[in-house]
Amino acid sequence: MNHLLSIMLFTPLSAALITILFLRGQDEMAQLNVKMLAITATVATFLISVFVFLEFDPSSAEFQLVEDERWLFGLRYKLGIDGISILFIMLTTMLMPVTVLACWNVTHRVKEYMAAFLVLETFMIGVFCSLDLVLFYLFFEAGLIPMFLIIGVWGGRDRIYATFKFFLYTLLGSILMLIAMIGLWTISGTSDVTALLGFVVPSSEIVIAGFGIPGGLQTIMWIAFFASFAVKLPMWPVHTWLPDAHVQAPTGGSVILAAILLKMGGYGFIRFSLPMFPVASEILAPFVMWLSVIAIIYTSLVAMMQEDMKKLIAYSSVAHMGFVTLGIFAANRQGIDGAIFQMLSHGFISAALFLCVGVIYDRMHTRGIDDYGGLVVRMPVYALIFMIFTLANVGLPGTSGFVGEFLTLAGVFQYSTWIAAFAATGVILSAAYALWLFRRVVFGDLVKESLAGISDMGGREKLVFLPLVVMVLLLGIYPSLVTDVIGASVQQLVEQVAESRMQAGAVVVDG
Amino acid sequence: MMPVILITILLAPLAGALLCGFGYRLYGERAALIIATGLLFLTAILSWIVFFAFDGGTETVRLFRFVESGSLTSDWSIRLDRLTAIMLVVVTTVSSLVHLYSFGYMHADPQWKQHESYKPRFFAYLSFFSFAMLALVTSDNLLQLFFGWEGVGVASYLLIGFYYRKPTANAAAIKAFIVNRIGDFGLALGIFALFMLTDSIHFEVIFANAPGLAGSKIGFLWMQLNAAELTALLLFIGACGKSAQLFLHTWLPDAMEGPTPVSALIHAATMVTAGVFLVCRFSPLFEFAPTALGVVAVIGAATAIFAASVGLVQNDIKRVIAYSTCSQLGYMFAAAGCGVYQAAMFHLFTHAFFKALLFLGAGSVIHAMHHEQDMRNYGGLRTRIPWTFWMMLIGTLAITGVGVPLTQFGFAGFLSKDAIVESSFAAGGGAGNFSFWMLVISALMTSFYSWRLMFLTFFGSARGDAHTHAHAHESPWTMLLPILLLAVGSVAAGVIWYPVFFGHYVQDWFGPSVFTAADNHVLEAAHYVPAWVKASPFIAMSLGLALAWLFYIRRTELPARLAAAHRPLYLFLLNKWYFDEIYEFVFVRPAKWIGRFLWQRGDLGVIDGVLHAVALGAVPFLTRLAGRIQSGFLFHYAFVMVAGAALLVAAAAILGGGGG
Amino acid sequence: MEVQALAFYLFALLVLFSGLSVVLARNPVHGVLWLIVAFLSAAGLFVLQGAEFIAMLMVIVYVGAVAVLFLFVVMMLDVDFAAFRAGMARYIPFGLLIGAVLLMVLGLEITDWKTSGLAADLRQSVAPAASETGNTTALGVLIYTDYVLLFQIAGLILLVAMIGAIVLTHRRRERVKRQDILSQIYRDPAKSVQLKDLGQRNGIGDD
Amino acid sequence: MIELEHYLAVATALFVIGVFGIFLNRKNIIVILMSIELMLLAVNINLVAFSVHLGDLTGQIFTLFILTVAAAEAAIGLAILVCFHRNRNSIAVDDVSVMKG
Amino acid sequence: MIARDIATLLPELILAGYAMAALLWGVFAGRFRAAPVLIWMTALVFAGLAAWIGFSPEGTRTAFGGAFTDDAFARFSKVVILGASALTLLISRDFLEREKILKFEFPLLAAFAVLGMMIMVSASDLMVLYMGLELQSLSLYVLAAFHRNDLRSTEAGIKYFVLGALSSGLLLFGASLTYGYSGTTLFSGIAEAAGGSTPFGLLYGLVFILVGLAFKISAAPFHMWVPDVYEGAPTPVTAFFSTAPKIAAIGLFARLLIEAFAVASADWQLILAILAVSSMFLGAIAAIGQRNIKRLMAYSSIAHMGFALMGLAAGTPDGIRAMLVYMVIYVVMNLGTFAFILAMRRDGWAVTDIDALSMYSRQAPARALALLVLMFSLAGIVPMVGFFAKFYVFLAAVESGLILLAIAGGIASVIGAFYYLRIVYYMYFGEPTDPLDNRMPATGFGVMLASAAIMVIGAINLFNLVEFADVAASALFS
Repeated sequence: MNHLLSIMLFTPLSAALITILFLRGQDEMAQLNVKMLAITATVATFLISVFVFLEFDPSSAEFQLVEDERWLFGLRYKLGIDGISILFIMLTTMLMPVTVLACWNVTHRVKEYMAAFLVLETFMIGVFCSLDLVLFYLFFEAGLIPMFLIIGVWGGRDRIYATFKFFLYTLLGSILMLIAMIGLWTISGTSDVTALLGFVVPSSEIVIAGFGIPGGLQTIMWIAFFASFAVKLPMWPVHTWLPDAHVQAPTGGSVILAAILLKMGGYGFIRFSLPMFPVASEILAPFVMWLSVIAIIYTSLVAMMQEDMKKLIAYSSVAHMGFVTLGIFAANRQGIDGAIFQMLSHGFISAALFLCVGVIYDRMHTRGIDDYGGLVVRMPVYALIFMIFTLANVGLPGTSGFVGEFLTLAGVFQYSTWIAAFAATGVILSAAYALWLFRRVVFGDLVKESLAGISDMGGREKLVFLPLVVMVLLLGIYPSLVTDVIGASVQQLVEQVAESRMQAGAVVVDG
Repeated sequence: MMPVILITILLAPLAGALLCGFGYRLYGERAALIIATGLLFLTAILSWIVFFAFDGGTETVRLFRFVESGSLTSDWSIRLDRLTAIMLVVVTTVSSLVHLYSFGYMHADPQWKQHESYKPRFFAYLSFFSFAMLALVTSDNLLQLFFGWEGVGVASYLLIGFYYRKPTANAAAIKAFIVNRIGDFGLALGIFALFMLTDSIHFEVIFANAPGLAGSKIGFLWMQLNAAELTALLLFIGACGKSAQLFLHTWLPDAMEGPTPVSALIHAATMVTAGVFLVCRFSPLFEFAPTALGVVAVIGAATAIFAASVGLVQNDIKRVIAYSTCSQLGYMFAAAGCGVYQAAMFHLFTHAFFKALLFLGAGSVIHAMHHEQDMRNYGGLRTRIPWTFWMMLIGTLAITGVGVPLTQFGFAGFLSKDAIVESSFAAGGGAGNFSFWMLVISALMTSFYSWRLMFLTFFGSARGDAHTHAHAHESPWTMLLPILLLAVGSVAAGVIWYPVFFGHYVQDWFGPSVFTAADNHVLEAAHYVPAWVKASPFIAMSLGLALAWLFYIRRTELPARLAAAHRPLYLFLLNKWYFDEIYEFVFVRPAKWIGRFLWQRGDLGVIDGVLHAVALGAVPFLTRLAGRIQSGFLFHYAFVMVAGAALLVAAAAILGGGGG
Repeated sequence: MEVQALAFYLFALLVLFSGLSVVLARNPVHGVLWLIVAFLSAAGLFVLQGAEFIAMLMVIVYVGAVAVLFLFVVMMLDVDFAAFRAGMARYIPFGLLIGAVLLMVLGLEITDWKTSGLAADLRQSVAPAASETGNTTALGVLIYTDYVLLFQIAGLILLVAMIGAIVLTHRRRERVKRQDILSQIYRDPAKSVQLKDLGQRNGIGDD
Repeated sequence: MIELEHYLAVATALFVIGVFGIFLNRKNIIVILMSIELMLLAVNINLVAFSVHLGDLTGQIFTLFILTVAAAEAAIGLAILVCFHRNRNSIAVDDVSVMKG
Repeated sequence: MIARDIATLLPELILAGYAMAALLWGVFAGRFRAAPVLIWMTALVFAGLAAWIGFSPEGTRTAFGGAFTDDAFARFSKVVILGASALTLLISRDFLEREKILKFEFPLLAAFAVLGMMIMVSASDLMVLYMGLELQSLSLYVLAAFHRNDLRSTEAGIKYFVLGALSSGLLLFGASLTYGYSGTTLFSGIAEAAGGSTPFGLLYGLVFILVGLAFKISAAPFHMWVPDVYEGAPTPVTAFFSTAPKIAAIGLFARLLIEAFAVASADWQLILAILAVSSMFLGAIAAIGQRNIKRLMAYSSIAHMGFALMGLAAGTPDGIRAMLVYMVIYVVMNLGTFAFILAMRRDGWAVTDIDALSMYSRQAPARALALLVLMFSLAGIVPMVGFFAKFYVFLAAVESGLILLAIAGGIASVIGAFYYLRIVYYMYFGEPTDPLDNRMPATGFGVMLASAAIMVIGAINLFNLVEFADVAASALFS
């Protein structure tokens, strides 16, 4: 048994501890030390994850590199990866150095800042590789603490409101999940995710206070899990924390929030809701679907009216996440492939968009769309990069944004044409708000006095965007990079779900 | 050999785009432009080679895997058949000529400041567009087609908005993209439907399944529809968007905000014809969807007449040509809708030449007039820019369809347009007859506005700024040469290729690339329509010419009088049937209003309102309540305790075990 | 029997009435006096039941010590009775409601009182027949044997009460002379008196 | 012999009076302390009654200790009260309300 | 016979003997001189006893005819009580000294209170229960009013005393009914007498006893004294209140319910559930408005007791185990937090305003971080140990079918998270104000850091606490 995953998991945490315990001072040298340590640690983590990736055998749907130790209360410290989780881990480890690099010019309490990010990285990786219910919950929820601090300490003007909203909102959602997890553990006798994937939660109808609940226990637990993941994702109508959090968070915080934290919700749906409660997922799929459709259209329309760049992108994130839930609950190969792809792609794109905002925010200290205009005149490189990601956000073929949406919708169409038709309108609306944003910020003539001296991106900034550009285009042109890795696992998932639904159906017929 | 050539054709423009767009800092602007143009000429030459060497079969070159998700698989690949070959020629020829033309046209553009280097960007966009267009036409599956489809859309977006300082250009670019997206929405749904029905997005598989689709139903939204009809219609929505057919046409005239070479390349010759190409490509499907075909024909014919009618009164030289494009595209769809895809392709082919010619000619005029585009400020330019005049004349002759009636001899437009008119008559039925009459009337209008353009521009006396007129000069050879070459095509293309597109070699020539159902005999029937039918376009053309001559040479005060007399009609036409206004009123403004409403009332009002009511209202209220109960007075405390005890005792007495 | 019943009702009514008076008395001194009455009547009830020792205790400890302590404190604190407000009207409805609920619920229990069938077997310290041993003796035996633990704890409780009372109320007053016996005993006469020679018209202070 | 229930009724009534005395009284704290004594008295009546009824001395022993504790309680209660009076110069119930919320 | 009884009671006897000896010494040595020594001595004695009890042989022994039990459960509780008390004394010294109330009676009263608690957790007889409770309570009444020249302190004393006496009265009333029904005061006897049913006598007895005990553990709606007393009492006393007595009371609670009233478990489950829910919500909601950190901790303790009651309500060995684990973790967290609160001073004056913490992270990053950890732990946020405490309780509740209770607990914990976060908010995001004094005594700092460290490191295996709690809990059910 090797401990590769643990090593990867705890590398950033160790770096954070070193930062907190041993690095002293506030002067420039000390700050540089902190930053160097942070970038070294994140890059090292990335390299380890590459190593993990190489060790990983994509042709098998099994969990690999499993580590299993006893833990508290009969819980287990169990780690492992399959085709679905490895890519999320890669996404995380890849974006962390980018984020750190993007935050190079932070000068306010650098030590704590970097430490918070490093701790956060450990938690994020943990979410994607833990194979124990409570261990998952631990990582899932623990990320709130560093994020709470990141928004609260380094955030914008209304950071307090935003960070409290973010924290409590998310916490409330997850508490219900926790109780459902406990219930799941109680009835199944195991908290091991691999074992639970084979466990059938009873789905016979139960009656509470005169109301029959189809899907019974599954439905109830599904709803509890849903509460958590939906808030995290976020789905309409529990999305309102996101715009606030994004707007107030510092650039790095927004990047991580959008790129990775949101993905935990989707990952949770794929890892827990769908396989463990297949019948409930089927029963409630229309509900999720309609919520997602509403999310797509609603938030796209709202995004169109935003005056704040980050808010606009935040709303667009909600809309894009709508596709993820659609794909997942379509529960067919294309849908889930598409959802995963969409999540990964959105990870890169939203990260890049927030970084784009960060670039000009650093210069002008405003996020108002109307405070800009005609940037292309003085910032051609920036304009190009922003353009690439805007188009990727729009879902232009050839960029990663397209593949996810396309596969998702292809999957959803098989589920319901109504949903697909409505969801597809989101593609039109996204073009509207994204291009509108781009036009107002970048195009036009540079007439504003304040912008006259604005300078184009420097070397560091270009370096930050480089991997993102590469990934967005690479995934757009050669998406098999992703689909090959997730293929086996998704296929197994789809088959499993279909089978359990069939069995449940058979039971109903028999009864 | 063929695969290498094909790959080169496909990738050379991309290489050109990248080398030009990113490399110009290394080796200078001029070198970059030459590289891009050179590569495009290379593809053009190779395309002609392919065009002539192609033997009619279907070849496919697979490059590498694109997407694989369960049964949804596709490759990056190049499919070569007759349709592709035709499109290759059209695209690369026009594109390479436009590249060349741009050397002159984009030189010292007044939109830009001295030090700004905009040309490499322009050329890169052009090359990128060519690449996307080629990817579209060479695709062997729907996904790659969609890639190209949207790729050309984005290239068009970039090029329309090329003058990024101009707010109108930006608005037009966004409009183009979004309207196209609406079309793409339909196309995408079509793709999904086809995938769901046939479990594949490969053309071959879909075509093989088409007869089956015709016999099956699919539940779509609230309807149970014939699968073939539905998918065909959805694809046609996509085609409408790209080809600016009625209801989705509004972007095309606005797209004239882009530099004129762009209009020539994208908004006349190539991209807008992608819709026609799509319908022809999917002829195996459309052939099993008679209703859909009818819709195609009706929409095509309606567009033809609508656009022509608007074109009658426009004053911007490019807009006139744009509406003309729109109208001509309507012809093509009408042809396809009548089941004569070959005629549609024919017109597509010839139209590419003469419409590009007209645009480039117009560009030359604009160039000469220092970017003045209003025809009311032209006049008498015949002598100042004679080359341009003559070339434009050829273009006008081609588009209006001048030729010898009842023979197969004439300018390119004559042959292809007549083919369409005849086909529509031959198709008969409601859609066919409607098309026929609409198209004939459109021919009249086409003639009128085309000649109006000629007369206003080149004849009469100089109007507008005298200074501009004084400095009007002939364009450089880089601009004239492409015009010249296109003029040759406009003159000869029809005559040369009539036999293969519409004549007796049709079946051999198109081979399997265009499918014609066993009961579809329109093409043969078209050859035997009555003579009056065959002559009708010519008559219409003559009438139009005469009217134009009357209005703009003979009695120049007539148009104004007429406009004053029928002011509502005039305004109706001038304002393009108020489509923009209606859309603004029906879609754009409500969308904005709803967006604001959802944001302010929905998100901030209701959702956050509820949250705040709980988090900032109910909880603090309870907190205050708890604080009030915690009054500090002992008797209250004791009271609460005793009350609690009493309640618990009561609860236990009522609910608890008791008894026993 | 008659007498017993009469005595019971007398004491019972008296205990309740005096209890009520304690609560309602406007003057706390009266309250304390009523409390004493209540204790005495309760003692009467105990005697009636044959619990003489408890009855005695009631009189000696409660009346003699506790009640007097109350009285003492009431007097000591010199409370201004006139200032007290009797504003209980607002809460009386609630209070009565709660009281009614309590009484009703408890009434259930009283009217339906049951003692466990096993209670007789479970008794820890069966009362000896009155003829055998007196109530006081029996209790005394039990306290020092079976319940010595409680007895000791009771001692500790009283100790704590003592410590508490002292730590809270004992004050070392300033400017008050306190007798220090040790220093009185160990007083050295030699150091107590100092003889000084005084010149004429000289004060002591010059020295 | 008087029935057990009679004693219980007296005790219960006295107990309720005591309880009322605590929360209906808005006069002074000493009355509250006395109410507490009443409650304990009620408990004692209960216990003695049970003790006699069962023929078991435990109840009386319990009473004994309750009496002891009550005395100690009274001492401490009064001591605290005296302290409070020194600080506040009042023993009105209304005045024991510096802390609230 | 008596020798064995004494042997069983030896720790208690030693503590009593020590207390009385110390009293004598203190009186002679002088009030203020003896105090510092006695604080250390008492803490040492506590620690020594804790170690002794902790390592004493396993098994169950009873004394005095079954009225006093020494089993694993009692030993577990005693160790925690003694340990917590010892630490409380240690962190209190500095505060008492600065407030000039460092009298030798303080450790003595604490010792008597602890003695009472030890008797409580061992009591298996209603009378012993009552006497132990009163020994503890009387000591605590005095401690609450210990700062006798302070109006708030004496007011706290009065409130605590009056309401405490009321609750004792209710408890005694219940005890009398129980005795009347079963003819005995021994827990085992009560259980036997009940014999499968709960007639009104026993039921009311149970309810009134529950009410009395609920007061001691400050469960709503019998919590009314808590905020005022916590605020008014000298801070060391508050720290003491919030730790050891709670364990004693809830230990007593558990033993009583399991050993005496197991038959009526359906009834008390209901009541405990009501108490738990109301405590959790009241604690969470009322704390939000607080600006005084001591009041805040008061409401926090109310909420925490709600969670502990949830474990108790489960009524299973798992539930008791969860409750014990919860209590221990709660005590450790509270000790750390109070170690900090005790050191909160500005210009030498003790302050309890939360605002005073504004931007504290700037001034003392290490302490701020430790407090942050403690706050998140108190809020029950992963990965702090506080979460596992809640988790375990939820687990027990769900296992015994109290799912709605668990859900209510979850929601309450989210509401509650808000006010803990608010402290973090002041420390990390607030506007700078007058800074607090930087001084913090070494013992306090040590306790705080250790507590915070335990909150983080404990996530690994909780220091095998669960196994100990398991032994303790199963002792109750044997």
